[in-house]
Amino acid sequence: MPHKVIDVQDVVIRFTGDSGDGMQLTGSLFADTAAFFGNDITTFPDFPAEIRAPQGTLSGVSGYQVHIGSSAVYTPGDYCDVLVAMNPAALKSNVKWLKPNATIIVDIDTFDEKGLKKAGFKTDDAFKELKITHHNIIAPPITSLTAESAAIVGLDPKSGVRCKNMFALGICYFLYNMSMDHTINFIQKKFVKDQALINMNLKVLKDGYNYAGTVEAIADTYIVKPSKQEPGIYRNINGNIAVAWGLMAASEKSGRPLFCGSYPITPATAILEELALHKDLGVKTLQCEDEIAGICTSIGASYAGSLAVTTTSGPGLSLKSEALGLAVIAELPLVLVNVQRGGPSTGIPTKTEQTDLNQALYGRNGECPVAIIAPHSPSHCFQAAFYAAKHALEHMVPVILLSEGFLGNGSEPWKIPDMKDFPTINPPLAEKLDDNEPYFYPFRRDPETLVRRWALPGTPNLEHRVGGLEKNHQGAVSSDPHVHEQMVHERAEKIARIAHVIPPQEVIGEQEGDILMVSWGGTYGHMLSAESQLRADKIKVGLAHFDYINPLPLNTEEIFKRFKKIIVFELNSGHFVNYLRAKFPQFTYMQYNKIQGQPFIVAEIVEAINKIVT
Amino acid sequence: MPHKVIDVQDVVIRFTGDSGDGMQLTGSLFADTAAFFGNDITTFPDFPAEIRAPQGTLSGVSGYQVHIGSSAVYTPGDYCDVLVAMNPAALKSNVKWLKPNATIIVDIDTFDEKGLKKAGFKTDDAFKELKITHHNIIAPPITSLTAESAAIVGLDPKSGVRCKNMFALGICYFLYNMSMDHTINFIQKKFVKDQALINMNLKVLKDGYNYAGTVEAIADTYIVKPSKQEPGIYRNINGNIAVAWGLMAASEKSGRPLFCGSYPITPATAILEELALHKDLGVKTLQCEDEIAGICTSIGASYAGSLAVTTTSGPGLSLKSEALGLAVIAELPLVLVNVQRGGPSTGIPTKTEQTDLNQALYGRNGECPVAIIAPHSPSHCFQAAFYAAKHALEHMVPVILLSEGFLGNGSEPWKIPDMKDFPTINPPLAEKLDDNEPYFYPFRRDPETLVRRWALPGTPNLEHRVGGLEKNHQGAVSSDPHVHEQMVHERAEKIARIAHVIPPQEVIGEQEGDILMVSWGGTYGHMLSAESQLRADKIKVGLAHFDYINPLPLNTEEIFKRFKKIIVFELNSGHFVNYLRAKFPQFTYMQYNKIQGQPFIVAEIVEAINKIVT
Amino acid sequence: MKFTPQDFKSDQEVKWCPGCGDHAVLAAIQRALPEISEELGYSRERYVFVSGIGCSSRFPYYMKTYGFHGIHGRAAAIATGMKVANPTLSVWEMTGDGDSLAIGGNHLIHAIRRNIDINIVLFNNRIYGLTKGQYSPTSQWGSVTRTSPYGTVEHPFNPGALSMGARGTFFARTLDMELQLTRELMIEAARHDGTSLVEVLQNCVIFNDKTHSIISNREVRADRTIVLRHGEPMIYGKDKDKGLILDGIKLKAVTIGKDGITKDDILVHNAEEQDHGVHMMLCEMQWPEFPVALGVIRRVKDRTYDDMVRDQLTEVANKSQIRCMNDMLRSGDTWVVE
Amino acid sequence: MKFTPQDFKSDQEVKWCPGCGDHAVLAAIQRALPEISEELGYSRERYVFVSGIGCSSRFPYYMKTYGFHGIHGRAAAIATGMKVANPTLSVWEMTGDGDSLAIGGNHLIHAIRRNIDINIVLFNNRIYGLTKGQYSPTSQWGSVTRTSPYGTVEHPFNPGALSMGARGTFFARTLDMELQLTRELMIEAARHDGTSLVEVLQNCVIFNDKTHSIISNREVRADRTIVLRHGEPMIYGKDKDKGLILDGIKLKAVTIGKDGITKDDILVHNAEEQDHGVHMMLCEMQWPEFPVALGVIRRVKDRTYDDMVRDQLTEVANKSQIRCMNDMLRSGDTWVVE
Ligand SMILES: Cc1ncc(C[n+]2csc(CCOP(=O)(O)OP(=O)(O)O)c2C)c(N)n1
Ligand SMILES: Cc1ncc(C[n+]2csc(CCOP(=O)(O)OP(=O)(O)O)c2C)c(N)n1
Ligand code: SF4
Ligand code: SF4
Ligand SMILES: [Mg+2]
Ligand SMILES: [Mg+2]
Repeated sequence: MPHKVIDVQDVVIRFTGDSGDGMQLTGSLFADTAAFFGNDITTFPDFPAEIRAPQGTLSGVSGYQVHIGSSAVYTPGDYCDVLVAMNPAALKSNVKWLKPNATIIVDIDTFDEKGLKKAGFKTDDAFKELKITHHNIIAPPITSLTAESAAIVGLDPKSGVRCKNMFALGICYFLYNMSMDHTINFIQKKFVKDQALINMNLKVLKDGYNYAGTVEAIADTYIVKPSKQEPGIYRNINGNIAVAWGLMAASEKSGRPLFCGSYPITPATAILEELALHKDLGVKTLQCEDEIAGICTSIGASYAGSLAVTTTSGPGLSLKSEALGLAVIAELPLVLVNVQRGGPSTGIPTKTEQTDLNQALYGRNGECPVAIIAPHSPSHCFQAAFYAAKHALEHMVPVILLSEGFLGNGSEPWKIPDMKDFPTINPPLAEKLDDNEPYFYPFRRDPETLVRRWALPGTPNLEHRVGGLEKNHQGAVSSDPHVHEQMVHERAEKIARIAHVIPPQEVIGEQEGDILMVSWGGTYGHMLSAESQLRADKIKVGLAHFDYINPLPLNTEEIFKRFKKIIVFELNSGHFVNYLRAKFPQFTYMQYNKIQGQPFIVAEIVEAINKIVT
Repeated sequence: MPHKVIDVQDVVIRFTGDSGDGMQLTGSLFADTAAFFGNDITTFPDFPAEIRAPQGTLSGVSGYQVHIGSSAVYTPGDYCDVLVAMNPAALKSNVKWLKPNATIIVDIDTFDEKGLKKAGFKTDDAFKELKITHHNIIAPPITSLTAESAAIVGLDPKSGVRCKNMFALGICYFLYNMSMDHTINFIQKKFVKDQALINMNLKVLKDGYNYAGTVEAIADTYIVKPSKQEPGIYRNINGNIAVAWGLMAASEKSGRPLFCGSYPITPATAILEELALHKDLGVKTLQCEDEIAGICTSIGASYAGSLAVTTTSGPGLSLKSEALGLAVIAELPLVLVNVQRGGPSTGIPTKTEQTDLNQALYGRNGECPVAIIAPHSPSHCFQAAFYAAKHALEHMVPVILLSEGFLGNGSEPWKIPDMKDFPTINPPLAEKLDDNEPYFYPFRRDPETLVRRWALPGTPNLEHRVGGLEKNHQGAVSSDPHVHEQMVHERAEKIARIAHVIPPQEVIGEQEGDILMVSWGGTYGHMLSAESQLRADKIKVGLAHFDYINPLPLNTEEIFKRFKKIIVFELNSGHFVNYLRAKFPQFTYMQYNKIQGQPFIVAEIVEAINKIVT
Repeated sequence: MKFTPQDFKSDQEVKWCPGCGDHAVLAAIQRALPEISEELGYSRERYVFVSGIGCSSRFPYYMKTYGFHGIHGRAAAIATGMKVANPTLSVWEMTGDGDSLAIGGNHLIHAIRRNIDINIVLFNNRIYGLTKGQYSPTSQWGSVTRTSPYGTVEHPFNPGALSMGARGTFFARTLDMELQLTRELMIEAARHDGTSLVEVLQNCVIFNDKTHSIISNREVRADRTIVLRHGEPMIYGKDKDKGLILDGIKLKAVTIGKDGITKDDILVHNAEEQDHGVHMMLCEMQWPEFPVALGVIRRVKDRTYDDMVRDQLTEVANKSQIRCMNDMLRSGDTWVVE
Repeated sequence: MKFTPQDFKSDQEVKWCPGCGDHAVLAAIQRALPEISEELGYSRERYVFVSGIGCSSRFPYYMKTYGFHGIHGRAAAIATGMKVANPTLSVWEMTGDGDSLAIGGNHLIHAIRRNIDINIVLFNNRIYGLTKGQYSPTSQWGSVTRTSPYGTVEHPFNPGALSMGARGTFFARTLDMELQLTRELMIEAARHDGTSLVEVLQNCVIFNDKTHSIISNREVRADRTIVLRHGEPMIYGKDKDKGLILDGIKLKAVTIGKDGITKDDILVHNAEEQDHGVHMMLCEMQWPEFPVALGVIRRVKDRTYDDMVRDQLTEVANKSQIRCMNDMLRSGDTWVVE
């Protein structure tokens, strides 16, 4: 009986299994295939803090969610249409993410006594215990089938069984009428030195595909048509890689060599790892003894003339606070990338949150403002990083690029830009001694931007000293009350004036009216989806999603004036809304906050607005 | 001709000279004498960052201002009635603090060509250059007179001349009809091993006194009558010592031994130094390798059952941010004393500011609230420290005691309390395993206060683990979204509930009406003086000066409702006012800010209010 | 009360990767503790296990003792505070090569310098495990890792040498799979008054598999390592025919019976020598020139910080008149208003 | 261009206390720089002086070169970043015993381990000067200071020993008043490729006066210190009659002509010995058992971090096809939408 092929708008698939089951790879192969085919995609890996917790236990479950669509998709999806669960623990911990009529794919071999017990089931019917009734369940004995195949290709069962994720992947490809070419290619490249492994992987992949073709549980298959996309060359990109590349692009456009002093920390490490690869483009990375050395080597490199960068996450941002103050008072360009994770303290390191905004805004001793930019999607990280570097270099300030684990690990297709479409970056390099100055005055400012000049060691006659003590424009240490007051003012005003070179804030949806939804950073996709859904429901709202946190765009106040109610959505206790209360106290703000280490669900945003409307 | 003796209400004397001239000692001897006599006093040392900058230069000038009164004095005084300037540089850098008809005492010997040049004078008439015309000038050749005396007592001139500050002090005692007994006593004790030095100091002191009796410039002398003070035993105390003692008092009242892990930093070092003296009361101090170790050793000591304290200033607070988060999530008692100084970065370390409030409130990654208490006067530091420790111990939270250089170094008379008038402190010590618990659940909470219990290592059967990862009530690591949300909420709410045990906020002056002045911390004296002056000028205002920053007193909102205008005064860019905007956005706030590394001047507060009124 | 290893196992599931060297260390320590408790008279509630962050730093969760899983690099400071606050505790610091030598390097050398009486177990897998495979301060020159795709260009620390440089009083080294030796060294560490540093050469199967196998492989281990014991000659090898001798002012590995070398030429290990020079050389021995030294390399008696703090407290208190706050507040310069 | 010391003096008033040992070091460095410039062909704009916080850390303000007065303890990290970013700079770190051994200890040992080519001058006055007299990690046991009113109870670091423990390639020691020796050592430090650590035993007249005078007093200096020179016998003393010999595996101070000791018994200093053991012993020599070692104690050739980073960059670039961002962005897995 040939299956019916049904067109669907979009589909959410969640791959879950043991940390050793290769779910991250499986998910990304699926995502790549969809992207190559022309679907829009968004992905969201969700893994535990342990490297390999005991097999089969709840704490060892690793997940990867892919949302593919025939038109733009902005989030990895609230709930899933298909759940791949390679063992009982994976099923148990992911059942909460199922849509009402979702398809479930399990390896039934793992649902034996031992497996059920490890996952904490009390009976031998996991499905019943979890109250799974309305779902389609595809339950091949994947482990034993794979073991058999291993024997066929002549591989030992142990290595063979490692390929069982391919079986599940094959089923998924069949289910969505997708081509296996990309995955086949990948396998052939990856195992180029081991033909047996190539054979094995390909066999299991195809076995899965064929199995799906025969099993009764699959009544229909689906197709997600390609989305209409602008012509161009595309690639999948995650936020961490995009940050690395954006910084490299800024280095090219500024002529300043890229230096990154850093210390590994989840979920920011991948930026350092990516930068370390690009020595061919002159990128220098220095893995330091700690975060403080990370920022301090970068400050040194900045003084010496590099585009200096330091990357970290929450606890590391805390550690860098003192030195960040040094960059502020020395007025040196620096990009500090902070990929937020669940806090406080070590917190929940592999989960996402927006709870470092307060720290970014206020977390330093003394009057110590820094510029802050927040990317809003994985691919936007490229642009955000580029502009963070541009502003840092051109305004001689540290800029915090405030990313999120959700963005850093998440991926989406990206139309590769041409570097000629990006502006050049012009740092205010000092080349020679000013006329009439006996020596170089490091803190003499451009009257319009208040930016000081950057005199690089090695330049004759511009010898000068900077440092953490308050100084006057000539660069001499001063504790004069008025010098201090003026310098405090100028350092803040210099950042405020960056507002003159950033784009005005856009409003999506209604341009004026009753309700303005406000948000920032990685919640963009969810906010956007909520806005469309509300629009579909005939509820009119505007959405102002901020990329620029400090300074805010110049038209912010004017936008706020056009709405009766302003409601600020954040994955924290209300950092941005309180910042707005300080900046524009004339408005009344409502707020919606979630602090669960998880992204928003579109439905909860919609509901929050519905509550206000009714 | 006998001098006329005139009664004066209060007088401000400013002792200034080279860092090596002993001005800090001179000033405090004068202050002590006045205090012993029964005057109320407030003092303010104002010294440079250098230890001994080249003699005679502007950067080497050190100052000490004393305000004495026959009724309560709350500030060290805006401007001075008498300026002692031991050299031309001291005169030059302090002329801005003179009252219109002030008396100036100088050592005219130092106004020679060399001295004038070092201080950057261009002519040989320093007074004319500084446009000093209306002032009484007393200008004995102190250096040469002292050198002569040295010869008489048989001391080499070099050691002898070191006593010249005593000459100026003698003049001051004469001028204000004060007894020299206290100073004589002090000298005899201090140099007990060197009779020649005793003789020398006493001789020079009396020489100064006698000189004043004969010199024409002194037409009249003054007397500041003793102020009416409550009966009791008094002593002079500065804020840093008071903090140390307040903590020791809390240790006694809680039965928890005091442990201080710290790292020296201006202007907080004196707290560590003072604590190090009191080994007889069981105080353990550990001077660590850095501020991070300072707080981490304290966290370890707290876990082990001590009243744990760490002391620092701005840059150190920044460094402690990560570990402070650990104390928050582990829910351990800890007092972090931060004595604020001018920032950002190293900034202007010997000057005062209130610019670390933002850092105290928000400077940590993740949702990471801490309690914050700010002392308002040198002697109030005792009580503030005591209660900071009490709340920390009883509520199992870190508390930041946010002091200021102005308070730490400043001093005032203090009526010594009796320890029996202080409450006992009852930390929630766990003594045995709860019934029905298989093991100790470290994060089980008191339903009313949300406080967890403190199980000390060494207690049988209460073995348990704490740490920086999110945990559930049982103490198991958890990344469950709802556990996280609940714990985030409970950690914040636990602090909020401290509001139930703190005193309601008082309002000074008008209890309702047009204008409420709001302030916090070390500006208290200036605000209070401004309030009295405004009252004298028939301008009616209320003053709400906050000691409790987080949580705020429960009646805060109610107070704000009673006034039409609220104006918040701070020595920063507006940290507290923005905090209030976040907490009570329903009110409109005005603000008055000063960031000069200097305390307020009463006159500027009065003027700010006058501007609003008219 | 007599304990068994079981008494030190917490109810928490052990979450290290199957095959990780950490499991063996956990087992060795759980076996050592009953013995230590018996010998030193410690009850279970006196033990505190403190750690930083890293795979190895999860250790405290698996012990049924008091425990503190701290923040990255700060375990030594936290442990120091505990021990000074309550010197009767038996404080154990569990730390990784990243935790204690990268971010925590300073606290480590200061703990050692102060000779605070804590026991430090350094799990040296020459990699950052928890963050998935970046190089650490002990990674060998040229290591290809996630952050050094073209190989590292920096010299690794030798934890033993660093401890000598910081004036350490106790240093020992073991291999994760040498459960018995590890157990023994833990007992030695517990006995020692002062900072005991035990380096465990540990395997990370996932990110740095076989990093130590050039010396630790069963077949070669006896020839490429030497277990030093105080007072015994420095002899090693499968056939006990290899040894160390003095060559001028340096050490030299020799074969007994070759080149006229006899047993008497072999150096006798003096773990109690005050001078750090020789211990330094022993710590630095590297295969193939030398066997890698295991066992207790240095163990010298010295005053401990916690004892001295306590003694000073008592001494000052004994001399003082002041017994309570009321006394103190009224001492010194005061005056009376009536 | 030929420089004079004057060319390295900034217009800023020198604000150290009269009599502070820092003045002499400033003078010695200002005298060394013209020579270094000549020998190594450096122009003035290539020098950068970097410091932390402390009295000694005010140094950069007094030099007419590029300079960075950093934050407390972080000078080594700042200097490392500068040198890696621009290896053509001549980077000098000026630091105190508190700055580099208390808060900055970790950055110091890591700089040394990496062998980054910077010159570190450590002003060791065994006290925190700028904060007015608290003990430091080099304060001698029992020191009475503002934070140790009853005496310290901790062992001081020996900066030389610590540097050996961190696998240092260059360590030298001098006295503040030995202007000529200091000058000479600065030149040696500049010549050395890799991290050069020069410890200056410096006097703080205000808070720790005479801390070194037991060995540095003019009358006893020759007998209580030894200036080591590579390749020369370790002889010292006013009358050049004292020396060091080998005693088993340890050093011993002897008098030539006594107990049958002749000149030939005296050890010859080998600063270029790879092994750290002997240099460690030399660093640790303390009066009265030994003379305190001055001069270049260790100077061994090794790869420097900054060179290796640069070389790796070139090597990788030479092998790569990718020349610019547009190339890079289009490499790897991409697809085309038409
Ligand atoms: C302040 C801070 N920086 C970085 C991290 C990330 N981090 C956690 S563990 C670790 C290194 C672990 O290596 P190691 O100490 O060798 O332990 P292992 O996992 O190898 O046992 C790092 C970099 C962190 N948690 N906190
Ligand atoms: C983060 C931080 N902690 C503490 C201080 C205070 N502080 C400044 S210098 C110093 C110690 C100085 O001692 P040392 O490095 O020996 O220099 P010296 O003054 O003796 O030359 C300290 C503790 C600071 N400025 N910053
Ligand atoms: S990643 Fe390595 S060190 Fe960590 S648990 Fe696994 S094997 Fe052990
Ligand atoms: S305090 Fe000491 S170290 Fe500092 S400048 Fe004065 S003498 Fe030198
Ligand atoms: Mg490791
Ligand atoms: Mg010092």
